[in-house]
Amino acid sequence: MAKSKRFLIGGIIILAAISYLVVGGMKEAIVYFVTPSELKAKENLSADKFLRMGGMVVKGSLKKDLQTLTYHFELTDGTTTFPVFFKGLPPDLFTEGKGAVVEGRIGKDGVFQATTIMAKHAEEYSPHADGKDAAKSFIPAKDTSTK
Amino acid sequence: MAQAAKPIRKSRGVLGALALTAIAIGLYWGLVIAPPDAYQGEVQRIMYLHLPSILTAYLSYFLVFVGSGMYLWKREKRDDILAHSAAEIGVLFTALTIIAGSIWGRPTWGVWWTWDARLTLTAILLLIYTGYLMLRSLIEDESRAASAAAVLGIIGFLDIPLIHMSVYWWRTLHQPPSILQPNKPPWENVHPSMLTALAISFAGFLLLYFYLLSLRYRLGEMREKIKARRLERGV
Amino acid sequence: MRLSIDKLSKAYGFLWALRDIHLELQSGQLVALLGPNGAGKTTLLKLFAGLILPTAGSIQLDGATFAPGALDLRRKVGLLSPADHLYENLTVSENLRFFASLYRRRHSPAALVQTLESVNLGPRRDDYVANLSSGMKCRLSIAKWQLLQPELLLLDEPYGVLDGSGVDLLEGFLRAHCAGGGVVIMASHHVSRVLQLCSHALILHQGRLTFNEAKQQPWPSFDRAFSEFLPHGGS
Amino acid sequence: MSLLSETFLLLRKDLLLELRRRDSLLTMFFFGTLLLFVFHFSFDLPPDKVAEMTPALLWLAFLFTGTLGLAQLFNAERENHCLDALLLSPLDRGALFLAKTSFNLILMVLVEIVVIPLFWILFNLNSWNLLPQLFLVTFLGTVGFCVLGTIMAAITLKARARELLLPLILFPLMIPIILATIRCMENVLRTGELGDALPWLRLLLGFDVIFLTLGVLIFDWVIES
Repeated sequence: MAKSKRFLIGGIIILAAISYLVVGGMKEAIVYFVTPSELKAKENLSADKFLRMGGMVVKGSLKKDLQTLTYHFELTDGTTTFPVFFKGLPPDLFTEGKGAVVEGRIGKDGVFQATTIMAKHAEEYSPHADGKDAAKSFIPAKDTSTK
Repeated sequence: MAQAAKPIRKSRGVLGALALTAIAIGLYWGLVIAPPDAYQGEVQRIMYLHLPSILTAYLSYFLVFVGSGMYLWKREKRDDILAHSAAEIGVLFTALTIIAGSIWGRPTWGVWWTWDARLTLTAILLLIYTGYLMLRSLIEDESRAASAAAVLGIIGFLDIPLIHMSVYWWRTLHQPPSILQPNKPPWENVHPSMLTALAISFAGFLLLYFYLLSLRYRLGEMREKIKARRLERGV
Repeated sequence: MRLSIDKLSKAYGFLWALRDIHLELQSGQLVALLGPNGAGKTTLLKLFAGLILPTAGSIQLDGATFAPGALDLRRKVGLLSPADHLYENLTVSENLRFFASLYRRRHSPAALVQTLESVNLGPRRDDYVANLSSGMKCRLSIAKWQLLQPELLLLDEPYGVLDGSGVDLLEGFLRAHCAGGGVVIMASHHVSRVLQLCSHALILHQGRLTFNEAKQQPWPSFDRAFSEFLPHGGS
Repeated sequence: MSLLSETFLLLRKDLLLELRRRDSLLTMFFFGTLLLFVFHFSFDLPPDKVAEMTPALLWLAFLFTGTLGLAQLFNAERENHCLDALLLSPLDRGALFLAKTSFNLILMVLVEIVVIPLFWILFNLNSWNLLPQLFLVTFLGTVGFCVLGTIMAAITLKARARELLLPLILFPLMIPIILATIRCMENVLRTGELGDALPWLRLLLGFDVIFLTLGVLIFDWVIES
């Protein structure tokens, strides 16, 4: 087989494979964390499966005990909320009304037992707090597109 | 030859001076003029270092790819020098990105490091191109080292989209890109004053990058010249 | 068959192994390649065989040069390296069959046996190459190149390991090869033997081709050139 | 067509040599088994945890044994400068790549056929019915490993400390294969089918096809200096 012909065929195969991956990959992205709604929707949740859940810390839900360093709060994605328990030191940016990702397992009582809290911030930067909401990145893209 | 080298050296000096100026202005704008972020506070200013350096590193790896491909095709020594130089500086900027990002991540996310997609991808980039540099240094025969490295430079670059895809599916915490988002212009994400600081800083990094690249390229060229001279004297 | 070498140079690191070689060879020539150790004989043979690429200059076989993908050219060139290029853990006949299929030379089992008989390896055809003496390996190599029929045959010091009948065998093969329109280049230190056989002599000295003439009887210019690097003169 | 016939010729030669010496296969097999014991003693896993960690542990074992195989891949060509003999010949370099890739693939699959059931026995797992699907996923991952591994083994052929260098440059590039295979295996073990892991399977296939093709195209430059 001539060299150039081989390169042509090889190039076509590689391009086809890449485009197959790109087209297929966009449809079903698997994400770093699940939202509270997705978590609730799953029926057969095994209690000891390690999970990440992301959402907004519900305003007024945060109860902290600084003596024992325990935190109780709820995460929401706008439709569903999920209770979370955490023991340890959360990051500075972790407050009510802001985004957070928690790692851990769901306890037998249905409360998410977090071992790590990570604060998530949006890709937006501004000196003004108005209209800036970290929650946006937790709501699926099709919801925000209507704004 | 000395006459030809002079204007090149002069323009390289100008490039360096420009880079220094742009970085100084960028620093001033980023640290003094631009307002602190409402949510993150002063910490957010690390962005002016973090973001330009990763963009520069990406550019550098692209140049490694181009240089490698050209070298295999044409077998010109200069393409190999380009790829080698770009890889070294790319590794430098990637390391800088990770360090700066880590310092940013600790106060904001609460962790120095997490196995998030973009962080992982950046770390893998660092590993791939460190491996590239090791490969070069561990092969004695120069032309063999050059073609082996070129093959790695090409495969490494083609693998990056796949690695990107896989680590992306695996997990992500990092916010979506602020500047390179397909459906959203950067000014909707970033406050104009911050964006200006970012732009100046980025320009400064680019200039610095090309300054370093030209220096490193010159070094490679001189190495070749020394070799040629010693060969001339040899037999 | 026509071999044209122009300005051929090869450097290893800071040393020239070969410098500025010009050479033209035609069908039927049996060329002796002489020179002290380290003169560059093996490097030159490897260049002709396309195993290494020149630093500068060109090698053309019937107008074609070695490059990745130039596979038809490889069919025309053979390199006989007395104890090398054979798989130790394949038997004598397996080695032959493997290489014959690699070069797509059709052969009947009978032809294979006959070739082995002709180099006195018939009884050993099912022995592993690892169990052969180096003289027998050399005989097997001769059988291999008899079977593969390259146009340009290169030999790297074949005399050292052969006994008397082996030498006769080799020389018969080489004469027949040249008579059939092939070209032979043989590097050797057994000067008197080679001089009897060859039609042409080359002397390499410190990477340069210092002598290049067709054989005459007597040959004072050769004696002069040869004594330059060997004070005791043509033995 | 000559590509395939030459591949077959070289592969047959490699298999014959392996059959006579059994160097690679035996060392790989013992190393793989040894790793299972090391896992057992270093993790001290309770049975319910084992199922969760199976994909990662198995794949770790294959990665290491595979690297062992790759380090010896060109051993036959190293003695007597036989690589030169091959390069001297009109052999299609793409065929050399395919032959070496499939040779290492055969060795690894043989090791896997032994090690996976052994893992089930040693760690008392009872999901034997899932093994065929696991084999399929593992096979696709192994193909990717061998494809990229052969290229990397060839470019490190003349390097100093090549046994150390090989995993250093290979593993970062292997990330998509490692992640995709582990995710697919996890899914098979949890749900009994691929289901959610279909995009991962696609990634696996895509990776295999891309680098297999690329290998055939560029092996000329990989192996020649």
